[in-house]
Amino acid sequence: MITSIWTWLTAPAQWSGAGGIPTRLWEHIWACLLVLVIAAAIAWPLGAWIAHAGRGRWLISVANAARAVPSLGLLFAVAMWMSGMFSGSTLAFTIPPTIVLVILAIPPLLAGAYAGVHEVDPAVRDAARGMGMTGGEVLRKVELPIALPLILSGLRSASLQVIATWTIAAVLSVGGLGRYLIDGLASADYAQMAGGAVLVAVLALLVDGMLALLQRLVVSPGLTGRRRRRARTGIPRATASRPTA
Amino acid sequence: MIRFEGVTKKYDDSIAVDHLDLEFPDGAITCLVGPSGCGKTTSLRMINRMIELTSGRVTIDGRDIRDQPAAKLRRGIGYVIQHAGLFPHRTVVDNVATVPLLNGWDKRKARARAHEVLELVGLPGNFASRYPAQLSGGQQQRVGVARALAADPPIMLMDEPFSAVDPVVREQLQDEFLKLQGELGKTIVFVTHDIDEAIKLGDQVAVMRVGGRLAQVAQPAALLADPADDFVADFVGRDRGYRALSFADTPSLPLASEPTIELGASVDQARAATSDRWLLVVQDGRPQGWVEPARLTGPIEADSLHRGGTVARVDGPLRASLDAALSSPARRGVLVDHEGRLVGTVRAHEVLTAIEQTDRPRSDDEASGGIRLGKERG
Amino acid sequence: MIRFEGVTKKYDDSIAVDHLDLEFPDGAITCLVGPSGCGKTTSLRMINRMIELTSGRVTIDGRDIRDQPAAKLRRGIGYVIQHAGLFPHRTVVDNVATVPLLNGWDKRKARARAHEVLELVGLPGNFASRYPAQLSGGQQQRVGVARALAADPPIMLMDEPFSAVDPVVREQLQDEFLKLQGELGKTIVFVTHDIDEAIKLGDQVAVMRVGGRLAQVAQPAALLADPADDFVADFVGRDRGYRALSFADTPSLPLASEPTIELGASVDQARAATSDRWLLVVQDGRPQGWVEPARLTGPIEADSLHRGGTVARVDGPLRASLDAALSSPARRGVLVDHEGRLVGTVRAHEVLTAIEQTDRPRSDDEASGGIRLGKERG
Amino acid sequence: GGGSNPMSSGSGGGGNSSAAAGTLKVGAADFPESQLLAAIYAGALNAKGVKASTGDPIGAREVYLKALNDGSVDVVPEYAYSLLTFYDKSATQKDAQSVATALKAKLPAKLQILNPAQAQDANSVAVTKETATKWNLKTIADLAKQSDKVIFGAPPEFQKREQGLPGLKSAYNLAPKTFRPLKGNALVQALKNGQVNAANIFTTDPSIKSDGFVVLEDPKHVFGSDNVVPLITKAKATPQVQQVLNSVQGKLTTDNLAEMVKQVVVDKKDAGQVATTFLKDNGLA
Amino acid sequence: MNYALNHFPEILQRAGQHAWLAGVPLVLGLLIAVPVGWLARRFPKASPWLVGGSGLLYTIPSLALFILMPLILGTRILDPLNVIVAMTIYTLALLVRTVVDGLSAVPRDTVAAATAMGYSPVRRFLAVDLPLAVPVIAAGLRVAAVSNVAIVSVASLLGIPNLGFFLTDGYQNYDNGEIWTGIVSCLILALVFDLLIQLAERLLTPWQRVVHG
Ligand SMILES: Nc1ncnc2c1ncn2[C@@H]1O[C@H](COP(=O)(O)OP(=O)(O)OP(=O)(O)O)[C@@H](O)[C@H]1O
Ligand SMILES: Nc1ncnc2c1ncn2[C@@H]1O[C@H](COP(=O)(O)OP(=O)(O)OP(=O)(O)O)[C@@H](O)[C@H]1O
Ligand SMILES: [Mg+2]
Ligand SMILES: [Mg+2]
Repeated sequence: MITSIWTWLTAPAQWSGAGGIPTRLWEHIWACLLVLVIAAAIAWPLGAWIAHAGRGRWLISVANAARAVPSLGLLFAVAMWMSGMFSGSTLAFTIPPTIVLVILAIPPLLAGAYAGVHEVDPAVRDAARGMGMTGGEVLRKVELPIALPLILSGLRSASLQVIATWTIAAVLSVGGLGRYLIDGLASADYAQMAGGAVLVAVLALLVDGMLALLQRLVVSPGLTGRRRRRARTGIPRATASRPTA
Repeated sequence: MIRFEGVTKKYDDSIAVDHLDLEFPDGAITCLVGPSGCGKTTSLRMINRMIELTSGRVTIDGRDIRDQPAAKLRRGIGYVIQHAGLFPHRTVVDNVATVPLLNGWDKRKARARAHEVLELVGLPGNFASRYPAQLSGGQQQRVGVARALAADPPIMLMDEPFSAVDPVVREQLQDEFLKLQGELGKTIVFVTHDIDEAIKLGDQVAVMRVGGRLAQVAQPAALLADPADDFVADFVGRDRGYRALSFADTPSLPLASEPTIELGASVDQARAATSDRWLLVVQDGRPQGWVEPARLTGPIEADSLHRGGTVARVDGPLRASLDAALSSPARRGVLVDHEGRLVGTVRAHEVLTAIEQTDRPRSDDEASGGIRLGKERG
Repeated sequence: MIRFEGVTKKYDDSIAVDHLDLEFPDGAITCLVGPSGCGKTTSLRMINRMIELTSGRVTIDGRDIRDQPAAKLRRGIGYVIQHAGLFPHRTVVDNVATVPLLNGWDKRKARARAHEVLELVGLPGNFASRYPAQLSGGQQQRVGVARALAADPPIMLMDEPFSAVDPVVREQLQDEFLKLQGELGKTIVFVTHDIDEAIKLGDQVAVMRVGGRLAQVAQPAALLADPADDFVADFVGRDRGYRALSFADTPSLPLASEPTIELGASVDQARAATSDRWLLVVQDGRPQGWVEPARLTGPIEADSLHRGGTVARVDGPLRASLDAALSSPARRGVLVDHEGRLVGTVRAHEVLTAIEQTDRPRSDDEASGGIRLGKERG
Repeated sequence: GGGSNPMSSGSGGGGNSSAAAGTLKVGAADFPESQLLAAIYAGALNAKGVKASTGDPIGAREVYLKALNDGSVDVVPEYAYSLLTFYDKSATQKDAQSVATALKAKLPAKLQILNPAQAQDANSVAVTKETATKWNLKTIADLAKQSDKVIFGAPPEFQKREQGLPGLKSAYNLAPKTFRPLKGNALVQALKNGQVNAANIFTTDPSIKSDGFVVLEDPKHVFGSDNVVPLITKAKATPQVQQVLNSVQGKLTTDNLAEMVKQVVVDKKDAGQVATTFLKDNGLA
Repeated sequence: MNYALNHFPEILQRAGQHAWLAGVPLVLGLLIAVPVGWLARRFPKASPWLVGGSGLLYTIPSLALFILMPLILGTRILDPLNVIVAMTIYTLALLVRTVVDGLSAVPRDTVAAATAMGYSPVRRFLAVDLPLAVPVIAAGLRVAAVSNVAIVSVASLLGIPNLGFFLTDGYQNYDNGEIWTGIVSCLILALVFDLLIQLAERLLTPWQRVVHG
């Protein structure tokens, strides 16, 4: 089996053309990127604002509850609902899954931004205010930088989720690596399916690794364990910010 | 001068501060003490408008604090809190440079200033690039103080700044803080629930009681000598008489000259030096301890010294002189000059007589009179 | 008797305890003090093998602690730590019943025993079914002590058990602890970094220095009177002479009878009562404070009293008597009996004379001699 | 799974390997007609005392044949010509009888087919009326001329099948500009909404009538005549089972099949009910 | 709504199947995660590998895992075991970290006190560490439960019966009622799981109620 996956992966036919791996990979990455950018643009300011202002906390609960929605169902529901909207355009195929994925990516991003800002030590916030920072300055110079680790771990969760769910979105006739799985499934081509599955897993791992690296680069060393004198006491990590697809 | 005029802070269900009238003289440390929940923090935070008062008025140099935007007011007031509240994501130097930067200084100047202030609080330059998590509790507190000092504000608010560190470090921080204040002469409001700390640091101590009311405001000595009521007396605690001696003006004590012997001297030399049971051992004129010549079996070594006696500065408070006399095995208290050189000895009875000659502070004089600035540090 | 023989604990990069020779006499409290990181906790935990020693030997009643399985050894040794370390998921009574249950007692008997011990540490029965989170810090500490006592182990190890509670509660716990030990007579190893606590509680105090070496071991009075070296002298701190008075045997002081006046008396009555500037006010024979008859403008009320003076027990330590005299505005220290009734007054000079008559402890006698058990509690 | 496994109880667990022994598991492909036929087979068998159950639709031929192979299911409704071209890409037989004969020869040893029904359902290429008019389309060959404008919608497996893009390419040189993997109603909707302009639709699909799609002629017979035929594992094909299923086959016509599919797809009737009605009406239950 | 009313027995049956596919892995995952978590605490050097490694499993997309399962296990393609194993892997990915977090959150003093009282290591783990880790573990379990319920529906793409059938079938038939029946059933099932875990947590941690009450 491993050999047939390998054969599939290394066949020259797989590496060119409209159904080739580079194209599919590019489609997948591009779609996920778009989704994440849109979702972050919505979720981050909202989460930070909720934590900062202490209002609208129910939104966090709603977003968390939304994690229980089966992504497959949402994909189908939205696709059907929008089926008549884009007559004659291929947008009809890309818009619904994009919307659904944005909806699915928001909870982890929102939770990350909220928890990050919310968990800033009140004494630190207090000190910042006490030295004469305005609300905006407190948010920009203190809360956000300190929240960064949790914001980024929310991003990691969201990106895993989006990558995984865009794979399933292939049932709606969109491009991306999910095509190999869905098409392979349809024609019982296990080498193709398994090859696709491997590609998606590798992509997910790579993206997660890159974000981990990013986290190392942009998060202040003062906030990470790396430059700590004493071991931090066991604060349970925000187990809540995890993907569900 | 910060002045509270009938300041009250009400919360929905309770009164945190109740008609507080209080003055915080310029260049002096005013300590707010009282049991937990008595409204110390609330009072402090009303000064920089972290908490807005419900009624009454707070003025700084006659100007109502509500006359300017809160953020602007705060930049002119240093604020130090219990756990320092350092920014974990910034290095020590960047923490300290925060207010200068907020005030629009350029980065270089702000950092230079930060280094300056760090030195002031006794943090060597190599700490500057560390992160707060890499510092001990005491070091963090120092950075907290440095950060508040960086913009050189005339007023500093300090909320139990030293309470999170262990007693030894705390004492050290207190001493440094007093020295620093001796140089800087800020107007300081210092909240603590430790009466010893208040007495040690305060030029003026305001004792609050639960319910946010003022129980007594007085100089530390007056507080020890004449607590206004049982609540204050209880709060001030035991050993008031002895502790009050820290504040008694130093009279000139009748000094006796003391025979001495150098460290390393032989048994015979020691026995020849005195007819008393105990003999004081010195080195370069500095007292080292006592020996009993009769019990010596060899030359006088550091190991064989009796070190029970404390040593007092001749210009220091009577408390130290009395303890020197009480602790000395020879019953003669050793007094030294500012360089630690022997000046003479004094007996406990003589110290007592001196104590009785000093005027006791009188409550009714003090309470109405002004605060004498520039605490004598014992 | 616990005995350390050349006990050493090495970590990869450092030595925590260095060739420690020390005896912990039966039925006595031995306090281990020293600066942070000097190896107190390590020493303590080597006794119940929470930490295994690197070299040397620890024996209990002559038997090497490594002769039995660690878990078994531990069940015979009570252990109390700083934050009590209670099991948050078990009720108070179940916390206390833990060791009896581990020892195989049946549930009923274990609980009955737990209730018994809880009473012993002063926790009323209605606390038994609470969870630790429902108790105050002081109450939690009591449960911690009760839990360690439950199996009635002959040995108790206590690691800064009272340091997490506030000073007032701490004092209370210390007093109760001493009373309890007076009844139980356990062999106790008590770690603290607070020298005052060590001096108050210890029958014997062992001072350690950083690097895990023993600096001095002595009775508290001897420690104050004759610290072995500068390190110990520094560590023991200021006011050694004064604090040592806590341990001086109480001689009979020459009491003077003091004219008094009842609270509520009129100005004239007060002026008639004495020719002195100050007059002692009593109620039911209990001293309330001083007044100056000359300055009175109306009947003597609680408000007009001068409360500066402390009050000492006539059978109490000289320290309290001296402070009473020093703090009194009349220069006469007020002494009372065990019920708080006035017995007479004493002057500071008289107290001093009494002090000079008491024998000073002598270092060389003490250090070589055995420990005198049964601390006199002042 | 043990007794507490909820999937081992009830009739929905047809695809489940742990279904009670002796129960005939009727599988189905993932389109309504297949599920309907499965329901009819199972209903008929149950009515005649042979325990049978249906499961969830499994997928395309490639998948359910695997399931049949590993015993996950025992019988599936099949289409004779499609099945033949699955096993023999170069098959040339077109009429029902010779297809059946050829198929019997090509089937793996474990499997057998029962009697083909009269009912036919063929693959086809359909376009909307507007497209047909605009491009003047009659046959698939006409469409091939517009290849560079064709957005072709079909189930994913269509890309690789002989009765699919490969066949269309070799017979008509039809190479669509874009291929859209779509199936079921989504495909119909996409065709209707112009998101694809040609689609692979079954000839029994009710939308051909209701939405007025034009089925393009297939002169080169890429799509053969597909008679419905049960495919069954030999081990399970007892005489009684054969007899029951063959009698069902005898009653299935293209018309009544198309009507039943319409009831399910357009009228949203439950496939099970439609099957029961059919069996009753034809005296099969 | 109509669809749901007409198909009520089928919904119940599929919900049962769904609950089985999502629930069994939850239990299995927990049973495996606890000893793994214990190992990670016991051998701190191995901890990053155990926690990080199990966490990486979560990056494998569900559809991919379902498809790969028969190849790895040698099972039949419609075997629910594939889903059970895959979901157990996901549960494990979430729970190992949670168990480690939970065990780390047990106050050191409490653990030291227990050791000093003469508990053997295993007995201590069961009597002290584990009960005290329950709140954190339960929180992780709730996340895993909700996510399991959502993921299992993907298995319907492969023909494995569960509530996800309503989603695939509903899409095929373009039946909105059916799709929403599937979505809402999944949500309700997730809610039931959530409530059950909360209930279990409450029963296991009587001391917590008291603190907050
Ligand atoms: N935001 C608030 N809402 C309601 N009551 C409050 C609030 N903040 C403080 N209080 C109450 O006001 C009183 C004074 O609080 P404050 O913090 O000033 O006490 P404190 O003297 O600083 O005590 P501590 O020594 O414990 O710090 C307390 O009884 C407290 O409960
Ligand atoms: N597990 C360990 N590994 C390495 N060094 C250790 C370890 N535990 C303790 N130490 C070191 O051993 C020395 C003694 O530690 P110990 O905890 O006994 O000090 P302590 O006197 O109890 O201090 P404190 O008053 O702060 O509790 C310290 O320098 C400490 O850093
Ligand atoms: Mg406060
Ligand atoms: Mg310690």
